Amino acid sequence: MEKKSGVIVVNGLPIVQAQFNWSVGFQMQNFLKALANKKFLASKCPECAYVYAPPRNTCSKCYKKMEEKDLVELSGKGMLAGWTTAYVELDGKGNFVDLKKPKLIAAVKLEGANSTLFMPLEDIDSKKLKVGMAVAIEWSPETKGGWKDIKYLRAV
Amino acid sequence: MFRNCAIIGCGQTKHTSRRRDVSVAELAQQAVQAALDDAGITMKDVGCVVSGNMQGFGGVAQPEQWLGDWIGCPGKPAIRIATGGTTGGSVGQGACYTVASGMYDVSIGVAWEKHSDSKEAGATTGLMHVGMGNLFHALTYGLSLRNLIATSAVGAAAGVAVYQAMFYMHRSGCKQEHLDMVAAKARRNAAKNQYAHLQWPNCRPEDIAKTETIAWPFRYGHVCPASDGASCIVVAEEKTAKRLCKQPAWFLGLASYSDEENQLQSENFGGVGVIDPSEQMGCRVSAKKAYAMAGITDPQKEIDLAEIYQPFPSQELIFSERLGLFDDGTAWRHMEKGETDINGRLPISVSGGVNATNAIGSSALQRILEAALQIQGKAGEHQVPKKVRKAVAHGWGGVTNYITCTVLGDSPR
Amino acid sequence: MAYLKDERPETMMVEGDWQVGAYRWKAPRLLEEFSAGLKEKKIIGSMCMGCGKVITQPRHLCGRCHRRMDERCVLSDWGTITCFVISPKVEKGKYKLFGMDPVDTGTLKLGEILIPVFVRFDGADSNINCLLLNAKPEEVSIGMRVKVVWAKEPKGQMADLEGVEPIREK
Amino acid sequence: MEKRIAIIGYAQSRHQYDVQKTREDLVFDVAKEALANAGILREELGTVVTASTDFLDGRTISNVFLSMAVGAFLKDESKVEEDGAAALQYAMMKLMTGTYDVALVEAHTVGWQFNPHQVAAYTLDPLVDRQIGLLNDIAASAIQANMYMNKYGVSVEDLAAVSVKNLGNAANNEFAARRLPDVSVGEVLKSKLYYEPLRELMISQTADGCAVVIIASEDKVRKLGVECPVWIEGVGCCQEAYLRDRDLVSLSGLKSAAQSAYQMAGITNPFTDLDLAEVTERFAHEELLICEALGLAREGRAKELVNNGVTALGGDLPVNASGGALAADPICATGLVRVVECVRQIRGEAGTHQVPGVKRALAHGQFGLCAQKNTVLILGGE
Repeated sequence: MEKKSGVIVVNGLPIVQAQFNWSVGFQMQNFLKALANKKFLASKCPECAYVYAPPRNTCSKCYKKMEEKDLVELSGKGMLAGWTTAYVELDGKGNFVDLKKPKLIAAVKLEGANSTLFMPLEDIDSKKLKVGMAVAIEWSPETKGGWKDIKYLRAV
Repeated sequence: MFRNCAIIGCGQTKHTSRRRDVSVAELAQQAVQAALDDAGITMKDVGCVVSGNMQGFGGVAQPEQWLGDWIGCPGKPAIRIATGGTTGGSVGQGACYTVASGMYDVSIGVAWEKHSDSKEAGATTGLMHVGMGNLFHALTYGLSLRNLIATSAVGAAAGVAVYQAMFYMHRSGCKQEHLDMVAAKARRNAAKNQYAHLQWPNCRPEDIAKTETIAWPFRYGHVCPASDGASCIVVAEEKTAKRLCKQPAWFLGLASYSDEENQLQSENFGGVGVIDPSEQMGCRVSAKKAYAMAGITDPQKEIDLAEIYQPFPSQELIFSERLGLFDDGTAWRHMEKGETDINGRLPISVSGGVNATNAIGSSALQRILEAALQIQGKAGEHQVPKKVRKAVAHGWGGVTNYITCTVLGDSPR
Repeated sequence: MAYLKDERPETMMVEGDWQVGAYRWKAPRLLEEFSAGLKEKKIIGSMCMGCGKVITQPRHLCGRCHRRMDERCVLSDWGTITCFVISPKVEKGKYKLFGMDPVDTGTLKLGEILIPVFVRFDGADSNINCLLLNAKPEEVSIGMRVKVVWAKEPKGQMADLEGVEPIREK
Repeated sequence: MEKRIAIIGYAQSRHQYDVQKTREDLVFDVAKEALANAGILREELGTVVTASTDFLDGRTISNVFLSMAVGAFLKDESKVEEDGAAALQYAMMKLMTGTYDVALVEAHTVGWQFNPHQVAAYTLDPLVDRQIGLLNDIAASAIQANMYMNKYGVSVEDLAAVSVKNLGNAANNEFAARRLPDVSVGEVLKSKLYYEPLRELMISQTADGCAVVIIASEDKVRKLGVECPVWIEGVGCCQEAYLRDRDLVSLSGLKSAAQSAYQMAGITNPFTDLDLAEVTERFAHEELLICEALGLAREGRAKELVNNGVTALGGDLPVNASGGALAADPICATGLVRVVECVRQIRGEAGTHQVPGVKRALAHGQFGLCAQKNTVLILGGE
């Protein structure tokens, strides 16, 4: 039998995908529901006072449990800790797509929180960005209790 | 040098088909906290975290990077081990090796699975992904769809195990009613285990026999559930273990040997050189090595209890033989006589086993955990009446070729 | 060990996906050889020159000897059933594949009973799975001798091996 | 260390994107070569540890069809879903228990199969960052790079200089995928911009690759009469908190991993005690962060190492003489490739990129967004 060399490429069927629905747990549920009222919740560890935004039920520094009573409301204002301008984005299927209009992604420390959040940043010239700049959450016109309620961050 | 180490704390969550009250991170955390509380230590005392699950089922790649914050990873050495069905067993052994090597004094091994996070029942797409490359490959060469559906879909969840059961029944003379007996035993035992999923107090083989046949010889009553749950063990070196725990469960021997793929296919749709998937050479070798390490010469006499990974009842029979607990082809006779019951001579899967509770990534760790509980005398309602000195915990996975075998004892090596 | 159960009511869910269909793989040309053989009504296997095992469908390395299996050989189209499963009667909606019902597409007939078998073809050290044709469920047994049922006009594809049927005394 | 472990054999594939080999062949060839390099038979192996991940390999239980290719038939085997360096550490622990005396460590990734940056996006917190849908490893690292540059006044040219050094080094390394001997800072800064300031040539080159290392316990090394064993003198690993709750600008996890490795190896001044370092820098700025965390430079000063040629091929302490991950990044294998490169240097088998007189080298592997998990190994010759 003659042996051929090389390999063949096997492509997947694009229609096949695995779908998931992740339970969020009670702290995240409180958080997501509060977004409907334009409130941004965080949780403060009763032991070490580290403030997690969004809230969670366990402190990763001292492993103390955090309950509803440990929820704190943040002002929705914050400080820019870092940023990047995205010229491409992933399409969810593993391809980088060039963006016609570059997007800004901000790392923000919300007032009163220790965690850094990664959010879209809009309405600002990327050349004017500075570490420590004040930013605030711009809410969607309609808030329904989900991540979409936060439209983006804007400069104050 | 193998430094003596032991399980000093065990934690597991309640297993059900939907743990919607918690996120997967919180689920894993519950088990870790329970284990730490059981051992009487805090996260500060833990030197190393070994974790694992099957990531395709939860839809999060490398989940320990995110939920590590819940299970104690930050600032610590953390190893993620995942070997399919044996994940839990490999995690348990990993936790043992980290301590036995002298690198760390206390380690935790944690494994979890949250099937309900997947939209499909039993996370079928994730599971199919084992051979999806092969399947798409074969389809381009005109694989007969009739053949494909007949061989894989007809078996449904039982697909891989049904052929194995047929091979076993043919060579041992075991009948379908014996499978009913094993399944009934698992559900009966599970009713005594508050953490188990499919509980059926006083379940009789006749009850199982009334359920519909899905593919002969399997009935619905034989099949394991898909559970949400997590389990965790705390492993400590000798001095710490003796200080913290009245009766630690010592690691005596461990092995995880691999045979050739057992289920018809290798990568890219090639054949495999295993005719009989119930032969399980990997299990024979693992058992042999683990017993040798534990100084066990006659497992039939020296092993007091076995926790076997048996998603399907036939596997409890097959693996109890391959683990050397019974002569080949005789396990069902011993089971028939009640020797493997909770109060029998050699109790097997008294927790109800995987047949009653199957959170895949965590299942094999649960076997180790349950064996440890029996040695520690802490199993509660399903504690066996006799003193357990040496117990063997088994894990099974891959394309039916991976085995983990762990021997625990009531005194150090 | 503390008993933990659902401590709180169900919480909401958020969604996401994993695009498993967007992956691609590379495969050797072994199935090509195998299918080409089927066109000539030949079952091709690969032989390990270390341990002498013959594997079909062909595979290109032997794990036992940790060496390549470059030799090919042709197997007999007679074989032995090593294992079988009898399906319940085919119903609608039971065996969906990629969202399609094989009963609707005509792949399976309503009410038919399928008998998938493992066959060890003479000369091989491995099983092939296929359907047992022209046989009643009650007459199937392990160890039964069978021969290949070829497609009427083999096209050089996997489906050319339609299945096996019992060898009957003439 | 109670029981000494040495590397006795190694092999790596020629890393490149879209290599014309199946995954099985890729692994088999390298495993076979490593066994030959160690001068042992498969039968002498005690245990096998592999490293790969299901999401990268496009298979659930990604190791399941590879056990035969890697030589694990009827062997003790396990798989870590980590970088290869972590697999080496796990295998080493197995040997330290005395249960086995020879281990084979294998790591591979076929980056061609699916965009690894998309896989990195799948590792995000599914409840928060994956819902927001902005991040992936490049975006997160770009933010990290910006923070670092702002904090310490590092310019984008300083980052480009890292790429120039590593890609230039890679030109001498036949195994590397991206080999650009005469690339200039200007060219790096003209390459395609992904996320400001990270450009194509500052982002690691995704590759298909495999690396295998064979290790043995001291007794076995003596018994086999290995000519030039490379001893693992120190090892350390550490995971950091998730992206949101860590200081991105200093790699505290790597510092802690390096500390334990240095302590184990008895290193007090890494700059003078080490002759060479091979680090996994997925992005140009990471090499600077890594050098600082390893204690080779003060915080924010690592750019001086590059600009003054200290870490260049002929410098006092060459870093990534092989070209590093910027030149070839077969994700899971990258850390193990670093180990292989260190071994080649110590044994004097590195060919055209050989650094003279390497006695002690450091290999670093990382996994996760912005180097969340780090493994550090100190390797030394006889």
